[in-house]
Amino acid sequence: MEPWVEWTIMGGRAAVAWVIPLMLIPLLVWMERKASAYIQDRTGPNRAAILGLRFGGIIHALADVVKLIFKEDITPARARPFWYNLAPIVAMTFALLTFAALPFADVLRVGGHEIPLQALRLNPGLLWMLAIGSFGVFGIVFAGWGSNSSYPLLGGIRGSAQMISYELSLGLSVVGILMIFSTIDLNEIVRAQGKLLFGFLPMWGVVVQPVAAVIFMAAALAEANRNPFDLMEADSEIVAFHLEYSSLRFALFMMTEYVHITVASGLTVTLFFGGWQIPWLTTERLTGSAGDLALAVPALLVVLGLLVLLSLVLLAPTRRWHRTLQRLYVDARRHEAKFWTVVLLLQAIGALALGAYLFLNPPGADGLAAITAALQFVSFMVKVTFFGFAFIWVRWTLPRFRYDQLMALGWKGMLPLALANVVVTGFVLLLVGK
Amino acid sequence: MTSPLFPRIDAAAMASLLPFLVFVVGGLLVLLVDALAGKRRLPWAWIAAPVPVVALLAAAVRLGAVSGLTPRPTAFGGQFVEDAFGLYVTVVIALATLSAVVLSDVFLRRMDRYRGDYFALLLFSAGGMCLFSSSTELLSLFLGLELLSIPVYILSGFFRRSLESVEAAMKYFLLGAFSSALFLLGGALVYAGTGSTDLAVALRGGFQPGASGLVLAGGLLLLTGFLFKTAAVPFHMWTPDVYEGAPTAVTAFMAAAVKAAAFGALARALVVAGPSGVPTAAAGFLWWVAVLTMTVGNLAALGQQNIKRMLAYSSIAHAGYMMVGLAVFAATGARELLAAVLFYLLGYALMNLGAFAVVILWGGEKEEHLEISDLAGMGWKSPTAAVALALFMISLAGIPPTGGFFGKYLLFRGAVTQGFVPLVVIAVLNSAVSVYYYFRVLVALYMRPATRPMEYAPSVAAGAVIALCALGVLVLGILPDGLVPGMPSSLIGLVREAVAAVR
Amino acid sequence: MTQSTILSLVVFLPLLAGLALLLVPRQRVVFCRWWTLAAMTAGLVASGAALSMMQKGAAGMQLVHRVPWIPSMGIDYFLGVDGISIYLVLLTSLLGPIVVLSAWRSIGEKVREFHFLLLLLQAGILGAFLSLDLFLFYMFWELMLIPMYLLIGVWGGPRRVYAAIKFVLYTIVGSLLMLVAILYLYFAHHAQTGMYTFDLLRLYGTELTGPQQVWLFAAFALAFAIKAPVFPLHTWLPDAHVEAPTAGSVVLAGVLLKLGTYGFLRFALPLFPSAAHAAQPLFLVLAVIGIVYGALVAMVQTDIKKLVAYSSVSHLGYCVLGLFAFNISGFSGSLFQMISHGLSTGALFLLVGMIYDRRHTREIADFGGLAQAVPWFAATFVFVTLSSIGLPGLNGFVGEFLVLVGAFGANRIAAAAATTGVVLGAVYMLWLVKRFLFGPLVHEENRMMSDLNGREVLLLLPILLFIVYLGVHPGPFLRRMEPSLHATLTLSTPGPGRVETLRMLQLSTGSLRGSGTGWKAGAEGATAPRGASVPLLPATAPEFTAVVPAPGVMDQVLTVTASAFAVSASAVGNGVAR
Amino acid sequence: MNAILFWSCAVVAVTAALFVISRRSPLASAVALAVNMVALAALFAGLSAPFLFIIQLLVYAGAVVVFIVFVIMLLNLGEEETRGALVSRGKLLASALACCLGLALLLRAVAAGTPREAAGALPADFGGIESIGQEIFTRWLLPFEVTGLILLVGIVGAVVLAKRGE
Amino acid sequence: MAPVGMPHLLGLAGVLFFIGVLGMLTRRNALTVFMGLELQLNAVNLVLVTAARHWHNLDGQVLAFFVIAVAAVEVAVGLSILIAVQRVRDTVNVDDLSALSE
Repeated sequence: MEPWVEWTIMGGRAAVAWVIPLMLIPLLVWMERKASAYIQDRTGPNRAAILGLRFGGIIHALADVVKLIFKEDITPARARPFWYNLAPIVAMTFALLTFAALPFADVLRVGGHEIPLQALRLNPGLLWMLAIGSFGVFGIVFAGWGSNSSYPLLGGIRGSAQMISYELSLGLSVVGILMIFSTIDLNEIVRAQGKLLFGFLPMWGVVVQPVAAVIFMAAALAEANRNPFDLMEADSEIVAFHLEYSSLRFALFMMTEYVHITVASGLTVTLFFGGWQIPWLTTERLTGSAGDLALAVPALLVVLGLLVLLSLVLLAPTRRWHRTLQRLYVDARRHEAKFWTVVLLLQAIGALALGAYLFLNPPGADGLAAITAALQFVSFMVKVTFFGFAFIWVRWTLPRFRYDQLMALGWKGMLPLALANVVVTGFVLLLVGK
Repeated sequence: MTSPLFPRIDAAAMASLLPFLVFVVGGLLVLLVDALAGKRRLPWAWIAAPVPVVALLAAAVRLGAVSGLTPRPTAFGGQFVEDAFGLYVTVVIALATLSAVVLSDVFLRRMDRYRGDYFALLLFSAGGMCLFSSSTELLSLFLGLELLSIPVYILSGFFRRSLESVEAAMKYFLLGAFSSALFLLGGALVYAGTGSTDLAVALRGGFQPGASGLVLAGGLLLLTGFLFKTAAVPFHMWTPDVYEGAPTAVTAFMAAAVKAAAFGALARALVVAGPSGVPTAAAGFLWWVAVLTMTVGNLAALGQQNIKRMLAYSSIAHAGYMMVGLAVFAATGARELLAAVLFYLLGYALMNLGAFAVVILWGGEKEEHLEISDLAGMGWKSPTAAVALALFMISLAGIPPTGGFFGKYLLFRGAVTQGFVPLVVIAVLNSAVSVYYYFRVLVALYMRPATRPMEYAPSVAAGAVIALCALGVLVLGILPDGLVPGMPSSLIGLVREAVAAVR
Repeated sequence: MTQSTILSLVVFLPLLAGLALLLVPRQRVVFCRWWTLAAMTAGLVASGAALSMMQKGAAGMQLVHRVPWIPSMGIDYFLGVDGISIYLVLLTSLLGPIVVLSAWRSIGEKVREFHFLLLLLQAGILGAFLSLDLFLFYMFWELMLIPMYLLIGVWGGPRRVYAAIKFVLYTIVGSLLMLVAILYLYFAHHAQTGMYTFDLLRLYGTELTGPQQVWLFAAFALAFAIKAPVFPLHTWLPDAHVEAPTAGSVVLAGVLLKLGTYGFLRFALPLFPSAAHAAQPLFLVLAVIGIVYGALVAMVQTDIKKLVAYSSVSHLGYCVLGLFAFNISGFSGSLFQMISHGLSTGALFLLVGMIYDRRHTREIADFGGLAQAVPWFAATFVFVTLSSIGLPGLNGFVGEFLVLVGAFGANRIAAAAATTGVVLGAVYMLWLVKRFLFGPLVHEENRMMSDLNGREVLLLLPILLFIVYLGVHPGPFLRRMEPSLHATLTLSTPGPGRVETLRMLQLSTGSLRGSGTGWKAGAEGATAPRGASVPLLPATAPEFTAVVPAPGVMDQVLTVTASAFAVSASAVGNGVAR
Repeated sequence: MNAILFWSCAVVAVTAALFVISRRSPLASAVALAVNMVALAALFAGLSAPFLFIIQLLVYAGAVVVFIVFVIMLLNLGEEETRGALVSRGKLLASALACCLGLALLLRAVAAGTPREAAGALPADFGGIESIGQEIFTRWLLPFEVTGLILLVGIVGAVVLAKRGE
Repeated sequence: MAPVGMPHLLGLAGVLFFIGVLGMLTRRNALTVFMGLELQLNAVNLVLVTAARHWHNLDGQVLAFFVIAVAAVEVAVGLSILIAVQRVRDTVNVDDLSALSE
């Protein structure tokens, strides 16, 4: 391969790993607003529009950006400027770096080359995630410190203590996964999850390590400082570590939070929910290298068909909902169902069209590989988005812990549980004779 | 079941680790009971005390098992060597630990900080000492050193409300950690120079002509690390502060056990390095270390008013006497000197433990009375314990018929044989100086009117420790060869055999 | 070998009695006193028995008791006695009950402990005199230290702590260096014979080079010179004497100091004869300085006890002078002087103690005219003083005279200088008597003093008897010590005679067989059969039997010739005093 | 190893180390320490030690420095900055001299010659997690268990010393 | 550029180690002293990893692994002591700790 191609591919990988979490930010913000609105039975933002198009309120994200950029940028007089300015940058940088090790599709084999579809192809990728993830504390600490003000400092201490505490459970819960899959290469872990248990059940992490999955997700919530573990920015109780920030720096912190959500979802998906795996359809089967080439294209079609079906199933309640909205409200929400209908229909049509095209023009091996990768990417993104939504869902459902409850849960509940999980897993593995 | 995860653990290897395992498992059990007990106050010392006893028995049993055995049993690829030498040091450590546990019972109750984790830490530290003194491999040595030291750092600061205690912990920690860093750098350089982490391979081969300077530098740094733990001048600065500030029971443990382990390990390292492994420079260096250690310790002890501080300087001085043995050994390879050091270690441990036991017994409730003048008149108020303390002081001063005297006799005898007469003369003059400050305790005990009342009850347990130590000191001094001539279990025979066993 | 346990009895009787005393409740004060007195008396009887069991005229070691103790080091428990040590043992044992009696009233508190320490001290001293194993000797040598230290420090005068510490430090510096020397000797011996032993009689045979001898002798001599004390090392003595309680002073002056001179005689001189001879001028000079200096300083003292203490320095100077004369007169004079000094100075301290008990002062100025108030006391005091001065017919004279005769044989100038000490001694003692006992009775409180009571008479009486007996009839004593002294003299003289003497001595104790083996062969050493014939003087060695020709005649000659001299000296002294 | 990697890492590491010991603010020192550790981690990566590379990041930079930083915040050590945090000039000079001397001796020992590098190619998976794991769980099992104990001791110690209450 | 070998790496490690020592000697803030300590341990690790590469022998890397673990414990204990000191004395300045000086 030419060097420039190599460099380009490398750059592309990095760009994807960078762009995904960034692009998910507006989506997550929008979901947060809308979900909270629906959960609390209110409209949510929907006024911002471009040329009259409101896109279900998603334009508000853009408006926010504009607002935050043009707001006055204040640096408090007592702040320690170096740390104060460094904090948001550090926070965002490490959040983004963490994502770099996640595989968003299986290794792409085209033209005799192997292109790993992850920004950093690391053997100990999981450890990288943990290592860089723990750097995230710095951002909070610097912010609290740099602000040189009591409440941010308190928020910073609480936040860092919480993150240090839950990192343990997070790391330990992963150990079970490592023991079962015998690797810490993230891509290998995902590949291993393509196998079937008892011949029919995909061997996803959540299936073989249910306890670990629960612990991991809870710890991930805490690591991302999301409710019910959002003590450091618990606005109703104390003031957040980013109290003194405004404008773009504040925006960076907010964005970092959503990047954290993306990273946490990505890791949850990768470790426990099959990563880029499409259930029952391994890379080998999809690309035909498993020997049953005939299966590939029909399988693809099945998948696309399923997507359509999904869209239709989703459409049905939307219609009902639409009617309800029409009856109940006289505000802009009555138009939202229309938007959703359009989105889902477009999805279905696109999928069908692609399926038809592929049926008519069967792709070569390379093409098949590319399509496989694309499908896996979609699968990954769907899962990540779902777990991103789950984070938001949890936030607006559960009440917040008290600080001592939080610490007690971390040290006395989750940590022993995670340890016990490791021990039990070890015994089971010995018994199974693996 | 042969699992690939556990390839090299067999019964023999585990048996050779027995005393170590007893300490460590005992510590874990104590910790477990502590965790399960919650806020309940259990008799921790009596829960912990069986552990050193069992370790002592285990060491004795193994001592019988390994005596005369060739090749020496080693476990874990030679990282752990089980031989009479290590087991002998283990016996000393176990005795010291047992005494420390019993004394802590009295002490912590009085100071109202009676907790289970304290005893677990003591036992862990003892386990580390077993490892430290029975290893010839850099990594095990280092880990033994850390397992030995870290609990002691913590125990030094165990009275965390007391400024002296936490200050002692801080000083001990900083200097101790620095010394382990030096030790580690030394080990790393030796490894860099030879490619092996086994001391025997690395040092023996490393000093061949034409070998890399790395090994020499590394060896000296390793030595420095050892010297820190043995509190030898010029690496002694921490000793007085730490001894004074640490809880008295911990100080007793440090003075007896840590010193025994450190000297055991250093002696073993010197043997394993072999005569060719110790370059002339190092031997000369040790000569000066011995002289300085004795002299500085004794001279500084002269002016001390606090008895713990005085004993701290005295421990430096005694390290100097033992260093005489090691220096002569390093220069000549005469193992007789090592036997003398081993003998001395036991005697030294006994007299120090006894002395600290008396100090604890008289320390008082809640608040300790630790000035030498606080002992005034004790000779008449509490005659039995006073006689014991006087005996320990006489033994420390090296006056017959005590273990302290006979230990010194053995050391000097060995050094004179090897022609180190000037060194012995310096040591002897130092002993003479030391008489002054040890006898000041006698002055306080018997020749000054009492200044404070003794209203607290004596402790049977502490009394037993004192009695045993006193008996031991006397037996070592009067019958070092056993009651029956030629008895195989005579102590001198034992230490000689132990020293001969080191490979 | 027939072992004799009588010496062990002598040594351990006080020790066991002392330990038993610790079991007695401390309130039982009277019982403690009686118990100790009984033990001391029993010890005296045992010593007497030992004397009676000894073979007369034998030079070698007798009544040997030898048991392996630390065989791996060649250390034996090895006791033996000869004509030299038996008298010192007897002196010690004799002073034992006397000391107890002297403390009957004056020690009122911590009685049990006091008597325990007395017994311990007694055991240590006796052990040191009787040990023939250097290691054992060192043990006993150091063992004396602690009880003496405590006796001074606890029951002493106002500056007792200072004095006690000074005493200990002085002694220990010397003795530790001696330990090094002992070890060196031990190894030198091993290097020659391949045998590790501390057996004195074997070590005598060690051949050492000149410098080795000098250094080792220096180390031994330092220890003994401090103990004796020889002139520049004497400064601990006045302090210790003044601060010690009466009993302590008596033991100190009566016995403890003799360990120094005994050490020279038994160890330093015979072990290192060449070095000893080389050091002869030095020690002669020091001895003379000690004699004169002690006397001069004694003269200006205002404290009676201090005066007596300095007189000890002076008297011990004679002992050292006699030793370094290296002839038989010097040796026997020295040994005799040791014994007589023990008696007379002991008695002086007892008397001073009695007066102190009554008046609680020792300042000479506080007294005067006591002869009117306490005539019996005064008479005794004068008597003892005369003995101390060396009045012919009393014990002091014999020793001093023999020493001076010996010294003349060695170095006339030294002897002449030492003779001035005799004069000065008379001066300060008689001046003391004058100020102390005679003259007007200025202080009224002295008038009320009681005279000697029955107990005091009882304890002084034996001493006075011995003072007279030794003075009038020294022959038997001299005859008994002569052979051993002669053997020691031969050993102390470099030359061919050593070997034969040594062989004889070794035969007497079975030392030739060897006991300790040491490092390499501990087991063989432990199992080696030991034993030898009863120590007897071989009939083939007549030169050791009678050295002093016709002792009875000798006595008379001495008495007559010296009487005039002494009387004139006394006259001079009186003249100075007036 | 790669000269560019070495020299860049070396410059960063030494500069950061100098920052660590010269900054007045402990937080600045801590961050410099983290930088130093990352530079060393990069060197480890270049020295065929991928596992240590990641462990260095995870434990040192990720845990140790974070812990230090946390304590800085907990104790609120800001006020300490303003006071002279350095020792007297004389002691500074003496210490620097002593260190230079030590360093010179060490460098001399290094310069006196290093042994020849082992022959042959590096084994496959040298320094990878599997090879290190094999070593640790077979030959170095005892040290591994002891390390566990040491960690336990550390935990107990932290509770004993720093836990509030009682 | 000259080829980079063991001497360079050991030299770098030495420089770092002694910078750490200098920090320990000259700083009074206990935290900074700890950091000096960490610098030293890091330098040791560099030596170990270098030597492991040099001898084609994993022992050095294993050693470095354990050193990292132990260093973490040391930091934990050290900081706990620091916290204890600060609670009693309200300072982390090493030179201010003088209750035990003569």
